[in-house]
Amino acid sequence: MEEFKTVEVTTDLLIIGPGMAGSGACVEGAHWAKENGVKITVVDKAAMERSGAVGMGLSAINQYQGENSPVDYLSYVRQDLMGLCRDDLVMDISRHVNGSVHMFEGYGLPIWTDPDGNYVHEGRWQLMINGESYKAIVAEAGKNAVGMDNIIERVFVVRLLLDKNDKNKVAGAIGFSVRDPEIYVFKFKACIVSAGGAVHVFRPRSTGEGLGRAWYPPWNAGSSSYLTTTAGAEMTSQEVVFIPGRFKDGYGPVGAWFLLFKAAATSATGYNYMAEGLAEGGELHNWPPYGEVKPIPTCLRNHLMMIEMYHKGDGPIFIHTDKAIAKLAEQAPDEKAYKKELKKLEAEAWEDFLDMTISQAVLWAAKDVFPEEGPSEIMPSEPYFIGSHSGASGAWTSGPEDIQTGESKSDYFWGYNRMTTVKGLFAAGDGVGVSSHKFSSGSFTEGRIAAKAAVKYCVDNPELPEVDSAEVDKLKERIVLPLKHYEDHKNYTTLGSTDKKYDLPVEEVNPNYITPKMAIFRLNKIMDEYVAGWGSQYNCSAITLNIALDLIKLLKEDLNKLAARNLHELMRCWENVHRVQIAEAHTRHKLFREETRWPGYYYRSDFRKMDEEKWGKVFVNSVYDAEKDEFTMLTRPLHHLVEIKEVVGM
Amino acid sequence: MEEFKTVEVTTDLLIIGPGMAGSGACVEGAHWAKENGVKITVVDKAAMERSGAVGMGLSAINQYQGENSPVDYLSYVRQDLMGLCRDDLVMDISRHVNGSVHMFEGYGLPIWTDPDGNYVHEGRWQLMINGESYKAIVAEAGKNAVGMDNIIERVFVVRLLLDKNDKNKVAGAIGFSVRDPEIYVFKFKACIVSAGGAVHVFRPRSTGEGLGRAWYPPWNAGSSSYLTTTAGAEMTSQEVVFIPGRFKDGYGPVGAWFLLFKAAATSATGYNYMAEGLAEGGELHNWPPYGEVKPIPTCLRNHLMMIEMYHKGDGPIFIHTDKAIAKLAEQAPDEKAYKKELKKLEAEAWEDFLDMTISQAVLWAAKDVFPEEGPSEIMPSEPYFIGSHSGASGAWTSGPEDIQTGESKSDYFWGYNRMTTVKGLFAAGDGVGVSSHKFSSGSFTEGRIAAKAAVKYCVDNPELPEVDSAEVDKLKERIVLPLKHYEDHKNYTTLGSTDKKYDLPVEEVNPNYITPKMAIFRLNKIMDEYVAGWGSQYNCSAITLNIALDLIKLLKEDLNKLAARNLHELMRCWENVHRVQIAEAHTRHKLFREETRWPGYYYRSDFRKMDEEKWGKVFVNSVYDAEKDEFTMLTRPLHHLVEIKEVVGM
Amino acid sequence: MPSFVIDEKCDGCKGGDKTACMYICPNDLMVLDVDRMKAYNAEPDMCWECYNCVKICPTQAIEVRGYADFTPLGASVVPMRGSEDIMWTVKFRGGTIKRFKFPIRTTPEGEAKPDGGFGIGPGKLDDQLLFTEPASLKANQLWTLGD
Amino acid sequence: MPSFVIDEKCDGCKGGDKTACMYICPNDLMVLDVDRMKAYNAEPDMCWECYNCVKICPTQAIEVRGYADFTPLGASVVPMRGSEDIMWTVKFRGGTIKRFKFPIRTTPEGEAKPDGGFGIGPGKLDDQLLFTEPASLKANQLWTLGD
Ligand SMILES: Cc1cc2c(cc1C)N(S(=O)(=O)O)[C@@H]1C(=O)NC(=O)N=C1N2C[C@H](O)[C@H](O)[C@H](O)COP(=O)(O)OP(=O)(O)OC[C@H]1O[C@@H](n2cnc3c(N)ncnc32)[C@H](O)[C@@H]1O
Ligand SMILES: Cc1cc2c(cc1C)N(S(=O)(=O)O)[C@@H]1C(=O)NC(=O)N=C1N2C[C@H](O)[C@H](O)[C@H](O)COP(=O)(O)OP(=O)(O)OC[C@H]1O[C@@H](n2cnc3c(N)ncnc32)[C@H](O)[C@@H]1O
Ligand SMILES: Nc1ncnc2c1ncn2[C@@H]1O[C@H](COP(=O)(O)O)[C@@H](O)[C@H]1O
Ligand SMILES: Nc1ncnc2c1ncn2[C@@H]1O[C@H](COP(=O)(O)O)[C@@H](O)[C@H]1O
Ligand SMILES: Nc1ncnc2c1ncn2[C@@H]1O[C@H](COP(=O)(O)O)[C@@H](O)[C@H]1O
Ligand code: SF4
Ligand code: SF4
Ligand code: SF4
Ligand code: SF4
Ligand code: NA
Repeated sequence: MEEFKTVEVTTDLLIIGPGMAGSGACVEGAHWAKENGVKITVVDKAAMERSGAVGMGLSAINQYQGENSPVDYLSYVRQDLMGLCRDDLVMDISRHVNGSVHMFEGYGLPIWTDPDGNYVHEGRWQLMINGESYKAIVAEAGKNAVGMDNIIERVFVVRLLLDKNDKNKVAGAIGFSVRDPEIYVFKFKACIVSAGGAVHVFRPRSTGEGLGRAWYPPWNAGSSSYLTTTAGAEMTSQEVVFIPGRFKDGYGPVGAWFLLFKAAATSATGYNYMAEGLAEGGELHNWPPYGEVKPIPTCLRNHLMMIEMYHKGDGPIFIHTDKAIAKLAEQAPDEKAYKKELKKLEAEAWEDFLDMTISQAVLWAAKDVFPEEGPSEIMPSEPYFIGSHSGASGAWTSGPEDIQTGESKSDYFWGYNRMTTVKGLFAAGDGVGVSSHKFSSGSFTEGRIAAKAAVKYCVDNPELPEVDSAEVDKLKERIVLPLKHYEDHKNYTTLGSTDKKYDLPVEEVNPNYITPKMAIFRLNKIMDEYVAGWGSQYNCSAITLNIALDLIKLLKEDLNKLAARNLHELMRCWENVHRVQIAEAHTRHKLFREETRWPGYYYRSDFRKMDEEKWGKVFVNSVYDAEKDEFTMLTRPLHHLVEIKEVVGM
Repeated sequence: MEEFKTVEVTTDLLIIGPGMAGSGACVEGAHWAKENGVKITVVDKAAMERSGAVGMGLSAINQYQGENSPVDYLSYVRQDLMGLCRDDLVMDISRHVNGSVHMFEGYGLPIWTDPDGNYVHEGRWQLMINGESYKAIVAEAGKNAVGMDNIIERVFVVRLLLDKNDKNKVAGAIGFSVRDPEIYVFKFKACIVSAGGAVHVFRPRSTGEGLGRAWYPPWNAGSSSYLTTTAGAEMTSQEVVFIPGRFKDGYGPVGAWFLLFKAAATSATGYNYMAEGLAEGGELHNWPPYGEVKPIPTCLRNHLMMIEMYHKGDGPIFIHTDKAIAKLAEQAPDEKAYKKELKKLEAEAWEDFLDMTISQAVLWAAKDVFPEEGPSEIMPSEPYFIGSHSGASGAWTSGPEDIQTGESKSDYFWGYNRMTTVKGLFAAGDGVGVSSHKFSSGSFTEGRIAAKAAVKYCVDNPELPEVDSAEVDKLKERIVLPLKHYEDHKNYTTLGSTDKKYDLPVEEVNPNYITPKMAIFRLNKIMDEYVAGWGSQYNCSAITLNIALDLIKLLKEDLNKLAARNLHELMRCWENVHRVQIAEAHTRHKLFREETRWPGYYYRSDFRKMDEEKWGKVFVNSVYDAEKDEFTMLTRPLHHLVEIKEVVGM
Repeated sequence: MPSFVIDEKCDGCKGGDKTACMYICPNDLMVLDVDRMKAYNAEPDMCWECYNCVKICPTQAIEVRGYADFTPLGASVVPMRGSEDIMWTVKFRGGTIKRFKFPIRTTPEGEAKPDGGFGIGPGKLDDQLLFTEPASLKANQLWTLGD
Repeated sequence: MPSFVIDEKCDGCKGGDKTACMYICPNDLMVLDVDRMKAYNAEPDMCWECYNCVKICPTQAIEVRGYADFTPLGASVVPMRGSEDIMWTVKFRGGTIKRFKFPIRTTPEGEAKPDGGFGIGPGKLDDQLLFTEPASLKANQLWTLGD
């Protein structure tokens, strides 16, 4: 095994993960940092230009307020999350987000405009963009703000370090380079964790080469959650995954189809399950008050699909792209205009995929699918952890001081906006829970909010905390263990003992270790079968969740026997350690909340209904004690800061 | 690409696949062959000593008549298959099977006996054995009968050849060696196809290293069905798969647990679904008359599990091994006897797995499971094609002349017992449809029956048919195409162009070809999602089945682009071609039969009930025209040869 | 599926110490075989088909073949990314070809100003204003509870 | 999981032209690396864990590690197959060890007589009797419809 060198980086504020939120933190943080003599460093496991969930591009900005008030946005988010969101966080993002979007435009992002120069809306809150370079453009602004010298790429952050003298204060972080044998030790006053959500915790629907094709990118492995959780930060709503309904197999997004093109979806035999579900006596009225008005909450849209597929056996679900296009084009005044409109719509339909889910375009081409000629199948995906979209998992953070009531303030505010319950540890984007529906623009905005507060924290707390060097030494050894473990044991069997021309990730059989690929399969199978993955039609119960916890315990023990053949695989090992942590937290949260609140995301088959009385006014939170490897479950109260009179949806 | 040499083998009778049925054919055929100057040759893709489904061993002989009459056995089989079996075939095997079992004992197979020297029965029809070497012993008898000189191992038979002058007569077979670059061309008067059933047509529940762990062995790829189908033989009941309920993940068998140890299975919360299903008003009474008496048909046992798991959400299903063992041991007169009995039962429990599903023993050990201490999970598997067990797919063959009524004879008898509708083409074991529940002993017996008839056919038809040499040349080229295709294109991309130390089956990305591994994944996904695999809770409808047919069509086109890197992969390519054929036949059969007759094997969600009126008295058959690549669907009448007054079950 | 490298076209980025495809892949999949100076995708089943390597390769040596475990063969989707636009050529399995061109950015590469052109506002470290506000909001003031 | 070969123990079957493990594997998984004269399982994910290679290996060089994608590490199940019995050693993850011994056959290897000791009966090529019948049936005659 190669000798590892240690690289020490001392800074004031470390931004961990310059995706959308982290780029916002760069842009905003750099300004306040410069004004206040604070040093910012940024670390990314990949190249910032295309890292994170927006690496491929996006075709829409999903949060833009326009002329709407933050209360309107809140009405939409609260409804979508079946009542449970943090009003302060949601409205905080909402009031700032227009500014971020206008800045994107300034950076060079093409936002669609109509002949009058107004933004083209996909829906009430969504703007259409030519977003192929969305991340590259936004990252560029971030890079220009903090300067390339302060950005460290291809370093995977494994864990946070606590202050030797105050275990409730963050003091550093440790990681490794995936390019050179180097351990990175960061020392700082504050950090922002904006390392995205998690995918491949649950079994994806594909099995072979297509395993990497999930809706959410395979490179986001739950690091936000792992880093904050293992530092002891209180986490919230880890049970609230996001399950998008997507074009089958390619996971092409549906937003533009439903909102812009106004396509209808039906069961296989043509039942318009959304319209019927909303109609008097329809299924949605079993989920009052959230199901009863438009827009139908995301989980309930899934729920309606699942009823058709699983209960009625009337799958697959079709999205009628052909009819939608025909209806729009029909509005053209004459044949020539009609043809032109058709061409335009066709290009828009393809761009929607080419900008953010190219695989779906590849699949259309490969199956000779022409969206204007026939429908396509849509399908609920496997569960993801993405607090910025229509899920709610993430850290429990302080909100803004001014958006509080007397009551809420003691529960939701502790000095620094978006600071977790650990001092100096901030979070943003997918890293923050129960402030969903921020999407790319809101995540960027939240990164900005967090960065400003973190700089203030650095100013208020000028002393550099002390990291525990014994702890660092222990972690250094632990981090490279998979490489050592491999070297120590590979000669035991015939295959591992031979130098191969290509250092290919071929599965080896060795009784002494487990490869990261097998570890992820093992996790996926547990989660799918016992924790309500697609393979169990999103059903679980206390019995299955407890079986999962038993199996996760064994898996966690075996993670000590992970083997890495090179630095790339070392990253895969640690990604899986991160995934297993969020998997366990998620399982415990699901077990704790004894109701079914988000049907279509998961069902507790032993508690099939929403229980407003007992669970309608509380968040499920948890705190993890890394030393004892123990979770403490608790609830936090829901405070309504404003009364919603009408849901302003779409 | 290496030059291929052609090896020509001329014989009278070729036995294709010396598994249980083929070994029986060797033993019986050798006798009649010698008496009549007929030459027998045997070909196996593997080593006969451990080839086929019994390669690992078995712990029970599942068909032994003992003192029961063939009519009793028929009563059991007819009931288990929800009414649809060929009385003539079932009773034919039944009347001979005792003899085969006694011969096994003579060969050296240890059959358990009680202190009085009587066989120990697992259930009414099943005998307990020490079956680690079952196949080796039986194969030895077969080898000794025909002589090693007449046995060709490691040759994979790809396809049968028809008589140049009579397209309804078999004349030869073509295959290749998986050891040397050799094409084998067999010329003969008759052949027996006994090449087993099919697995990995549907998606297995595992995804990683454990993909090979199915209940049915990964090396049986549907060759029986492919060879007979593509020769134009009429096939029957290709819709009737077998889905065993098995110990979860390891696929350990349940027979001994249910019958010998008398274990009970319940839902997660303890509902005894079998007892309750049988009780007055229970679910089984919705499936009269088959559900109403014991033994509960295999599909209905699954159906009851599925209701608990999928409808009630009360999974997993537990088999209470601990309680079963305790109850048996309790019968001991004193403490000492109790302890001894417990030790004996423990050893028997482990032997059950160690004799035939060692993986389940490995899994128990790895999870620290002690069957005497707690329950285990059981689970319905993915669907398999195995006409010899509790499925019914296979060739439509002539029955015996003497077990017929006047009515049945014109439909069920055409001269030679177990001859298919193609002259000279015989089948046995998994190769023959609607004569289920023959298992290892019955398959061996059926091989004997077929061999005797085939020798008679050779005697009656002494002229060697003529194979079409143009056809042979075409097939020779086609067979090696995957190797050529690989060589022609591998240099296009970077990975394929480099010599690797190990010629490992690493997935390559090349736009010009598809590897066998990806082809199998593609097939598995189609079948699972649209043709009622576990991933769709065994549901399908005309809509999903038609989607599957569209996708299978594309897959079939792409099979022309399969790539093989070596002879081993060439076998994988052809195995998959074989699998795709049975997949398509199966899909068409399911589509044709518009009812749900075997709930627990599959559900037509658009026809949820059994339709005795329309489908209760017919077999669904099909004939494939290889030249046109077209299926013709038809029905054949069910004739009852005897009236069953009472089901003699267990 | 996943991305693949066309042997003849890849020049290993002329032996620079980091190749373009290795630089950009967000999932760290691309590896350079230094003996042959050819890149390859070392873990195709973790490829997202994000096309970043395809778009960045200076020699157009990388393409994508749809995930073979569920994508029929024969189609291709090929981008050509310029400084302002991207042009896509979609070749269907059946032979149909379609081309689409979309803008990608309105500013020259490298020139995204962090303030987006809105300048620095009146905010203080203690208040709720972000540094470009209220200008960037195109509103006079920032909303707060009670507004 | 699947079977694996212990490097130190495998002698490549002393260079014979066909190794025992390649000979026996029903799924054709075992391959000999002729440079090193060591065998390996070339396609572990198609291994059935049938243990045939394990049982046949003359040097006890092959073991099985339960499929890693669902089997926790640390256990082993090891057979020792003689001419009459097989002895199994089951090592649990938690350390418990259990041994079981079962008979495998009652005749010497190679000596299975096709007629099973029942001799040749009176059957004709035209009738329904199999060649050992009725003796092997331990009955006087073969059943037929109407009996
Ligand atoms: C995957 C995806 C996402 C979206 C969409 C389609 C698709 C296919 N759609 S649609 O659904 O509606 O179709 C969107 C859309 O059109 N419009 C929109 O506004 N948002 C959409 N999203 C949501 C947004 O993308 C999402 O809200 C934001 O990206 C969230 O931002 P953020 O929380 O910053 O996460 P990130 O993924 O951008 O960044 C993560 C960063 O962390 C790094 N990282 C991760 N782990 C690390 C570690 N251990 N060490 C060091 N670095 C480490 C990453 O490299 C990255 O820099
Ligand atoms: C897999 C399995 C099967 C069983 C069981 C447990 C398990 C885990 N159980 S329990 O469920 O109850 O647990 C049984 C049991 O205990 N008792 C019993 O009697 N039967 C059981 N079966 C069923 C029997 O095994 C089955 O009925 C018979 O084996 C059927 O015999 P046959 O139809 O001859 O198939 P085969 O698999 O034995 O032989 C196939 C042969 O064909 C060869 N072959 C295949 N394709 C070929 C090709 N293309 N070219 C050349 N050769 C080519 C094979 O190599 C082999 O020789
Ligand atoms: N049927 C729908 N009704 C209301 N909003 C939708 C619908 N489909 C998608 N959206 C919204 O459109 C945006 C993008 O959706 P998606 O493509 O599903 O991620 C998100 O804000 C979704 O909540
Ligand atoms: N619960 C049961 N009731 C009746 N027969 C069973 C039961 N379980 C298994 N069998 C029979 O036992 C034999 C072996 O079963 P299996 O292990 O399921 O393949 C077969 O003949 C089965 O039909
Ligand atoms: N089971 C297998 N899996 C992968 N490759 C194999 C297998 N069996 C043989 N091969 C390869 O096939 C080629 C020819 O094999 P052989 O003729 O058996 O030496 C060699 O390159 C072997 O490495
Ligand atoms: S970017 Fe293109 S040319 Fe450069 S190494 Fe990669 S594939 Fe080769
Ligand atoms: S397409 Fe994207 S994920 Fe795949 S290799 Fe290229 S850059 Fe990496
Ligand atoms: S049988 Fe054993 S000794 Fe012989 S080659 Fe195989 S592993 Fe090596
Ligand atoms: S255990 Fe069986 S399937 Fe696996 S390599 Fe050995 S012989 Fe082959
Ligand atoms: Na046994």
